[in-house]
Amino acid sequence: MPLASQFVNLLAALLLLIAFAMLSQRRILTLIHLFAWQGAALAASTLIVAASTGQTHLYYSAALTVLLKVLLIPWVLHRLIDRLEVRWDVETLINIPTTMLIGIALAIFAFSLATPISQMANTLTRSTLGIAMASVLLSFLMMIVRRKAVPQVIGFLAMENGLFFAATSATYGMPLVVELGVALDVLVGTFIFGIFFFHIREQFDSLDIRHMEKLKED
Amino acid sequence: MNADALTGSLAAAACWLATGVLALVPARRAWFARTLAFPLGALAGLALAGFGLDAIWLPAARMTLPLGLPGLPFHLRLDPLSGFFLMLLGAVAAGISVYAAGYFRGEQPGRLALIGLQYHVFLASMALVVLADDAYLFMVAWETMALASYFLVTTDHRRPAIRSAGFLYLLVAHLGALAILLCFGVLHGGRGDYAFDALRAASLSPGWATAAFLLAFFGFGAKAGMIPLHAWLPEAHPAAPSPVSALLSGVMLKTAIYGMVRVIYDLIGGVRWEWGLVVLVVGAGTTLFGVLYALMQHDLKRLLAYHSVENIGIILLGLGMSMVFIGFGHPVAGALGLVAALYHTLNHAVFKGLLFLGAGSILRSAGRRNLNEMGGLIHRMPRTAFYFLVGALAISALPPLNGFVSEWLTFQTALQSPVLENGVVRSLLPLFAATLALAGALTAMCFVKVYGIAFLGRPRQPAGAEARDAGNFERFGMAWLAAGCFVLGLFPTAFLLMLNRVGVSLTGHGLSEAALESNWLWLIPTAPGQASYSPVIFLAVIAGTVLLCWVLVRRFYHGRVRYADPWDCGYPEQTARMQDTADAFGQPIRHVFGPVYRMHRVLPSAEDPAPRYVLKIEDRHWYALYLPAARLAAYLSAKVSLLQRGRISIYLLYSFLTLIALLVFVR
Amino acid sequence: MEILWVLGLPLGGGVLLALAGGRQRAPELNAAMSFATLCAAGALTARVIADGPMHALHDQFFVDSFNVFLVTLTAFVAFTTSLFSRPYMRIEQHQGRVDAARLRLYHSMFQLFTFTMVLTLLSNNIGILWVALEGATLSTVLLVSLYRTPASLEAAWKYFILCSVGIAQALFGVILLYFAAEKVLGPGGASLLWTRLYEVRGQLEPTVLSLAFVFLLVGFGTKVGLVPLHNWLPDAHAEGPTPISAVLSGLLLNVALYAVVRSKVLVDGALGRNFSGSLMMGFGLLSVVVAAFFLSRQRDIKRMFAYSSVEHMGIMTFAFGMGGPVAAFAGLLHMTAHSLTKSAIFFTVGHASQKTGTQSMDQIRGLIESNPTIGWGLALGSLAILGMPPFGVFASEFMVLTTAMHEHSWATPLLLLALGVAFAAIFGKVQPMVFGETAARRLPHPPALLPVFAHLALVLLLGLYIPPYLVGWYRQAAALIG
Amino acid sequence: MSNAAGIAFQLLQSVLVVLAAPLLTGWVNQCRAWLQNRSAPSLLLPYYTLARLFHKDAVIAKNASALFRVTPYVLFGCMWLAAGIVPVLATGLPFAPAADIVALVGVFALARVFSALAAMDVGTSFGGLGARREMLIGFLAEPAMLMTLFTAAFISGSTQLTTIVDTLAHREFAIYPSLAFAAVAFLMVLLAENARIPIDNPTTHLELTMVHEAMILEYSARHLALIEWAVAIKLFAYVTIGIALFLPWGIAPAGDWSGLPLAAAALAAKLAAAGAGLALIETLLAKLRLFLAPEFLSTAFLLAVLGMLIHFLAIG
Repeated sequence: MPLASQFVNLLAALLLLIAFAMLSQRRILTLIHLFAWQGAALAASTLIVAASTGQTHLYYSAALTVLLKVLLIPWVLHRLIDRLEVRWDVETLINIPTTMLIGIALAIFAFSLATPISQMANTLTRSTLGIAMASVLLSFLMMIVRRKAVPQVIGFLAMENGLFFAATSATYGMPLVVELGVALDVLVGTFIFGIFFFHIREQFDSLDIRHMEKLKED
Repeated sequence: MNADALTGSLAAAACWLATGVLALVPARRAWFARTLAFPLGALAGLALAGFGLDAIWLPAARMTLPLGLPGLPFHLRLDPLSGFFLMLLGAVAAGISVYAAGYFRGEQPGRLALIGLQYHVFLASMALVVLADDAYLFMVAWETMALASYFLVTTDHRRPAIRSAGFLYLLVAHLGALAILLCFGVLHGGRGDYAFDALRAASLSPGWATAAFLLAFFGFGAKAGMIPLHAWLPEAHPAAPSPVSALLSGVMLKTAIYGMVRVIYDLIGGVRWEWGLVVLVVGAGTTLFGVLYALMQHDLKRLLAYHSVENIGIILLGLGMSMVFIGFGHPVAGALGLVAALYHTLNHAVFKGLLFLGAGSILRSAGRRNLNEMGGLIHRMPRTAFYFLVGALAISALPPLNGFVSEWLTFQTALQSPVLENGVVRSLLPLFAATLALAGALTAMCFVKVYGIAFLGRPRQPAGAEARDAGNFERFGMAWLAAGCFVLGLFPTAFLLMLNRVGVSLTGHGLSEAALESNWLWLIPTAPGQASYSPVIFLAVIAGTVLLCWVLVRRFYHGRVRYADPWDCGYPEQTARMQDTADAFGQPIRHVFGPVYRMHRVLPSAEDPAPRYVLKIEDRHWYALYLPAARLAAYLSAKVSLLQRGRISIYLLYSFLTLIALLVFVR
Repeated sequence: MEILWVLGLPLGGGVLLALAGGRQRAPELNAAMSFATLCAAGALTARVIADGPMHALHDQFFVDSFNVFLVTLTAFVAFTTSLFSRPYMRIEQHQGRVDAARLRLYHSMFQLFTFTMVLTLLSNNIGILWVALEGATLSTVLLVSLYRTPASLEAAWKYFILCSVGIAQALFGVILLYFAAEKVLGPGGASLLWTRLYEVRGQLEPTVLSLAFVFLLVGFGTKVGLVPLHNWLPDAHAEGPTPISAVLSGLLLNVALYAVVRSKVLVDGALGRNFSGSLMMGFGLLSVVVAAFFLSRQRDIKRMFAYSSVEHMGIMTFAFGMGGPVAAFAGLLHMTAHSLTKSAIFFTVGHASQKTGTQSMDQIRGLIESNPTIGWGLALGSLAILGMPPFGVFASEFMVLTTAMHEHSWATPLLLLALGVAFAAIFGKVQPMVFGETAARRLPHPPALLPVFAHLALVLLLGLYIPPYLVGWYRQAAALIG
Repeated sequence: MSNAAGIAFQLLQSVLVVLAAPLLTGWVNQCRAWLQNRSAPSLLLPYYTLARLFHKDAVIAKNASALFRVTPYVLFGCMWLAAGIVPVLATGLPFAPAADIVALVGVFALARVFSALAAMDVGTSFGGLGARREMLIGFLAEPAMLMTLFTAAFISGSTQLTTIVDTLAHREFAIYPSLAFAAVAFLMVLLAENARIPIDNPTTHLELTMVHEAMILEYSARHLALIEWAVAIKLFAYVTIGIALFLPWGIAPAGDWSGLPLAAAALAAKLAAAGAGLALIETLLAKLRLFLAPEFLSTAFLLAVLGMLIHFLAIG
C-alpha cells in the first residue's frame, strides 16, 4: 500500500473521529474548533491526493477548503456567537451515549454500503468512501439531535465537509467549476444563516429552535 | 342523410353554446339575455328534437372533431338511442325554455346574464353527453353538465342551505364521475384508444364485466338519484330556480339513464341476469323509498324531487326486468322491458318538467313553497291549475294519460315472467310488479294531497289570496308539456315503434310481430289475445258518457243551482285553518310506515302557554351512510396530520429515515 | 446565443434591481425584465423548433425539447407573476407590511430566482444543475421571511434547513454519479455532462447508480415536496408573499422534478425502468394520498393550496414513474396545466386575502359579491385544479388514470379515492369563500387579474384542444424521458 | 262474431248493467234488513231515491270550483266504462280489449282520485278527512286488487278479462289453490273498495268512522244522485268481476243470442247469492277501527301475493 493512501486513510479516520467528537460535543465553541479541524483534515487529505496524483485543480480545491472551512466560516461563527452570547448548548434531544451508539450503527451501515463500491474504485483512496458516507450520515444525525440553531448549522457544514471528502477521495475531486459553485453556495448559505441568527434572536430572544414549532397541523 | 342529422344536432348544440355566450354581453341591461336568448334556445331545442326523431329511423352516423386529446379526437355518434334522447332533450327543453323566457324576465341584469350563460351551456353539454362516442368527450361533457347545473343550483347562493345543497350535489356528481371513469378504464381491455368502438370491441372476463357493470350502475346511479346515493337530489333540485329544477329533474336525470343503457347494453354487452336482479332490487327500494318520503314533504319542490327519485326507481324496474329477460335468453321480453323503461323515461321527463314549471308559477305568484300555507289557488290561477292537474294525473299513472302507458308496459313485462326457467326469479318478478303497483297508488295519494292542499279548498294564508295566474310565456311552456302528456298517453303506438327501433339497434331484437302491427288505435305489446289497451276508446267512452249524462240530466230534469255556504257541521265559525294540512294528510302513512322514517316529534303539553306541534322527518341514509363516511374521512385526516407536528428535528428525522430505508431497500 | 440572453437578462435584472429595486417604478422594471426574459425564451424556443436540440459554450449548456418548454413555461409564469406582483406589492407597501429596502431585496431576488431556475433547466452539467438548484433555495429563503414575523421566520428556517440538507444528499448522489461516470468517460469535466452520460448510460455501474439515484431522489425529492420530505412546503408557501408562493408552487417544484426526471433517465439506462419507476411511483402515490387527507384540516388558504401542490407533484411523479410515451406525455401536460392553474389560484388568493386582511378561510366570504373577477377566478381555478373538465388538468389526469388502469390497476382506486377526498376538502372550503355575503373593503390599487384569466384560458384550451406543435414537443420530450 | 251483433251486445250489456246496478244495492239492503230482523225496504228503493234526488235543486258551496261540479259526471263515466268492459253477460265484446285488468284498476283509481279531489275542493275539515281516509284505503286496496287479477292472468296467460274468463270458463274442472287465495283477497278488497263493513259503513254519518260519506257531504240533488248511482254500478261491477273470475260458468260468447237467456239467468242467480252473502258478511262482522283498515288490507295484499307465489310453485 503506497504511503499516500495510508496517509489519506489516516486522515479519513481522523475525519470520522472528529465527526464522532462533534456528535458528542456539548460546547458550541469546541464544536466550532472541531469543525475547523475537520476542515483542516479535509484540506490535508485533498493536498495529499493532489500531490500523489498531480491533479492540479485539487490544489485549488485544497486552498479553497482552507480558506473557507478552516478560516472564514469558523471566524464568522465565532463572531456570531460572541455577538449573540450563546456559548452553551447543554441539552440534546437524546442523551449522548445513545446518540453515540446510533452513530456507530450508522458508521457500520455506511461501511457495508460502501464496500461493494470501493471494490471497483481504482483510486488510491478506495476505502475512504465509506468513511465519507459515514461522516455525512453522522452530521445528519447531529442536526437531528441538536436543539439550538447554531449547532444545527455546524452540523450542516460538517455534512458539506463529508461530501467534499467523498468527492476528493472517491473521484479525485469534482470538476473545478462545480467545486467553485458548491463553495459559493456554502459561503452564501453561511451568511444567510448568519442573518437568520439575528432575526431569530430578535424575534424569539433565544436561538432555541423549540420556539419555532408554531407552524403545524392540529 | 343521417350525417345531416348529426351535423344538425351538433349545430343546435353549438347554437345553444353561442346563445349562452351572447347572453353574457352586458349591453343595455343584458338586453339579449332578457329578450332573445331563451326563445332562441327553445327554437334550437325544437330543431334538436327534429333531428333526433329523424335519427331514430336511420343507421348510426359518425363524425370526429379535430379537438380533444392527441390520438383521441372528439368522436361523435348519432344512433337511434342517442336520437331518442336528443328528441327527449330537445322537446322538453323547448317547453322549459319558453317558460324560462317569461320566468327570468324580472332578474337583475348581472344575474340574468350568468343564468343565460349557465342555462344554455347546461343544455349544450347534455346534448354532447348524448352524442359523445369516446370516453374523454363523454367525461368532459358529463362534468361540464354537472358544473353548469351546479352554478345554476347555487344561483341564489346567499342562502346557506342552498350553498350546502350545491356542494353536496357537486360532490356526489364528481364521485359518480370518478366511478364512471374507472368503469371506462375497466372496459378498456388495454388495447386501442378510448373511443367507444374500442370499448365495445374489448372482450372482458365475466368478473371484470361485472365490475364494470357495478361501477357504471353506481356511477350513473349517483347522478340518477337512486338510493342510497340520492341524498343530494331532494336538496339540490328545490334549490334551483324552477325552470332549472324542471331541467334537472326532467332531463338531466335522463342523461344518467342514457349512460346506464349505453354502457350496460352497448359497451359492456352480454347482459347477465344477475345484474338485472341487482338493478331490480335497487330500483324497487328507490321506488318505495322515494314515494314514501315524498308523502312526508310539505315543501312542494322538495316533494317533486322525491318523486323524481321514485320515478327513477320505476325506470330501473323496467331496465332490470329487461336485463333479466335478456340474461335468460328471452330477447323479445327483454326488448319489451327496455321499451317500457325508455318510455317511462320520456314520460317522466314531460310530466315532471310540467309539474316543476307549475310549482315555479305557484312560487312566483303565491310567493311560497310550503304547501301548508297555500290553498284555493285554483280560483286565482285557473290555467296553471289545469296544467298542474294534467301533470298530477299523469304522474299518478292514471289512464288515459302518459304515465299510465309506461307503467302498464312495465306490468306487461313483469307478466312475461312465466317464460323464465329459473323458478325463483320467475316468482320474484311479479313481486317487483307489486311494489310498482303500491308505489303507483301511493303516488296518487301524494298528488291528491298536493293538488287538494295547494289548489283546492280555501287559502290558508292571506298571501295566497292575491296570487295571479302565470304570464303568457309561462302558460305556453306548460301547455306544450301538458299537450305532450296527452299525445304520449293517447297515441303510444308511434312511440312504441320508435323505441322498438332503439331496442333493435341496441340488442338486435325487437318486439313481437303482433306488437309491431298494432295500429294507432290499439296498443298491443305482445300478442292480441294477451294484452291490449286503447287509450283513445277509453277516453272517448268516458268523455262520451259524461257528455251524454250531462245532456240527459239537463234534458229530462233541470240545471237549477243555488249557492250557499258550505255545511258548517253545526260549528258556526269555520276558519280556513281547520282544513287538512299537508302534514295531516301524510299522517296515516306515517302511522303505517313508521319504521321507514327517522321522526323527531315534539308534542305540546297541556299547560303550554303557546302550544306548538313540531314534527321533523329526516332521511335515514344520512345517519346510515353519509355522516359515517364523513366521520371516517375526518378521522383519517386527523391521524395523517400527526405527520406535521412542527418540530424540525422530527422532519429531519423523516428524511433521514427515508434515506436509510431506501438505502436498505437498494442493498 | 439566445441561451446567453435567457440567462443574462434575469441575472442582469437581479443586479439592476439590487440597485434600483426600491424605486417608485421598480415593479414596472421588474415586469419589463421578466418580459424581456420571456421574449428571449420565445426566441430560444423558436430556434429549437427550427433546428432541433442545440448545445452552447462547449456543451456546458444544451437545449432539447424537454427543457425548452419548461424554460418557456418558467419565463411565462415568471412574467405573469411579475405583472401580478406589481399591484400586490404596492398594496403590501401601502399597508405597511414591507418597506422600500425589503422591496428592493424582493425585486432583485425575484429576478435571481428566475435566473437560477433557468440555469437549472439549461445547464448540461449536473454539478452546475445542483449548484443552481441550491441557489434557487438561497434566493427564495430570504423572500419567505420577508415579513420578519415569527411565523415567516420559522417557515423560512425550516425551508432553509430541510432543503439544504436534502440537496446535500443530492450532491452525494451527484458525486456517486461522477464516480460511476469516471470509469467510463475518464476524469475531467466531461464526465458530468448529461448529454455525454446519456450516450454512455448503458455502461454505467448499476450498483453505484442505484445508490446515486437514492440520494438524488431524496435530495431533489425534498424540493419537489414528496411525502414524507414535504414538511417545509406548506409553511414556506403560507408565510411568504403570495407572488413567491405562486412561483414556488408553479415553477420551483417543476424544476426540481425536472432534475429528478433527468437523473431517472440516466439510471434507467443502467438499471432498466423498474427500479427508478417503482421508487417514483411509490413516492408519488404516497404524496397524493397523504396530501389529500391533509387538505381537509386546513384553515389557512395558502397552506391548503400548498398541500394541493404536494398532491399534484405526486401525480406527476407517479406519471413519470410509470413511464411510457402516454404517461410521460401526461406528466408533462400535467406540469404545464398545474403550474398555470396553481399560479392563477395564488394570484386570486393573494388579492382575496389582501381584501379581507386575513389568510384564514373562515373569514373570507362572498368574494363573488365583493369582487366578481377575484371570486370567479378562485372558483374556476379551484375547480380546474380539482380536475374538473373541460380544464387541462383533467386531460392529464385522464391520461394518467387510464394508463395506470391497465398498467398498475391496483393504484387506480387509490388515486381516485385521493382525488375524491381532495375534491371534497378543497371545494368544501372554496365554496363558502366565493359565495355568500361579505363586507370586504376596496383595495387601494386595482388588482391585476389579467394573468389569472390568461392562465385559466390557456388551461381551458389545453383541456379541449392541444395545439399540434405542443403535442409534437411533448411527444419528443416523452420519447426522451419515457 | 259479426261486428254489428258485437256492438249490439256491448251496448245492451252496458245499459243493462247501468240500469240493473241499483237493483243489486237494493237487494243487499233488503237481505241485510231481513238478517237484522228489520222490516225490509222495497227492492226498488234506490230507484226512488235517485229519482227524488234528480228532481231537487242543486245546492253548491260558494267557493266550489268547476272540478266540484264535473266530478259526479266523471265518476259516472268511469263506472259506465267499467261496466262496459267486464264480461257480465258475454265475453269477447268489441270494446273489451280497450282496457285490460290493469286499465280496469286504473279506471277505479281515476274515479277515486277525482272523488277525493272534489271532496277537498270546498275546503271543509270533513272533506279533507274523508279524502285522506279514502286514499289511505285505496293505496292498499289497489295493489291487492292488481295482484289478485295477476294471479288469474298468470293462470290464463293474459291480462284481458275476456280471455281470462274464456280460459277459466271452458277448462276442465281443477282446483286452483292459488285462485282460492285470490278469491279471499278479492272479497276483502271488494268490501274495502265499496265502502262496506268492516272498513266503512255506507249508512253512517258518524265523523269518527265515516269515509266515503265524508267525501260527498257537500253534494246534493243530481250530483249526489249521479254519485250514488256510480257507487251502485261500482258495487255491481266488482261483484260481476268476482263472478267472472271465480265462478265464470254459463257466460255466453258475444253475438250468441241463443246463449243469452241462460247467461242472464245464471247471472241473476249468482248475483242474488252474492248479494245475500254480502249482506251476511256485513251483518256478522263489526266495523274495524280506521287504523285496523291497513292491517285488513295488507292481509288482503299478502293473500293475493301468496296466491301468485303458490301458482308459480304449483307449475314448477
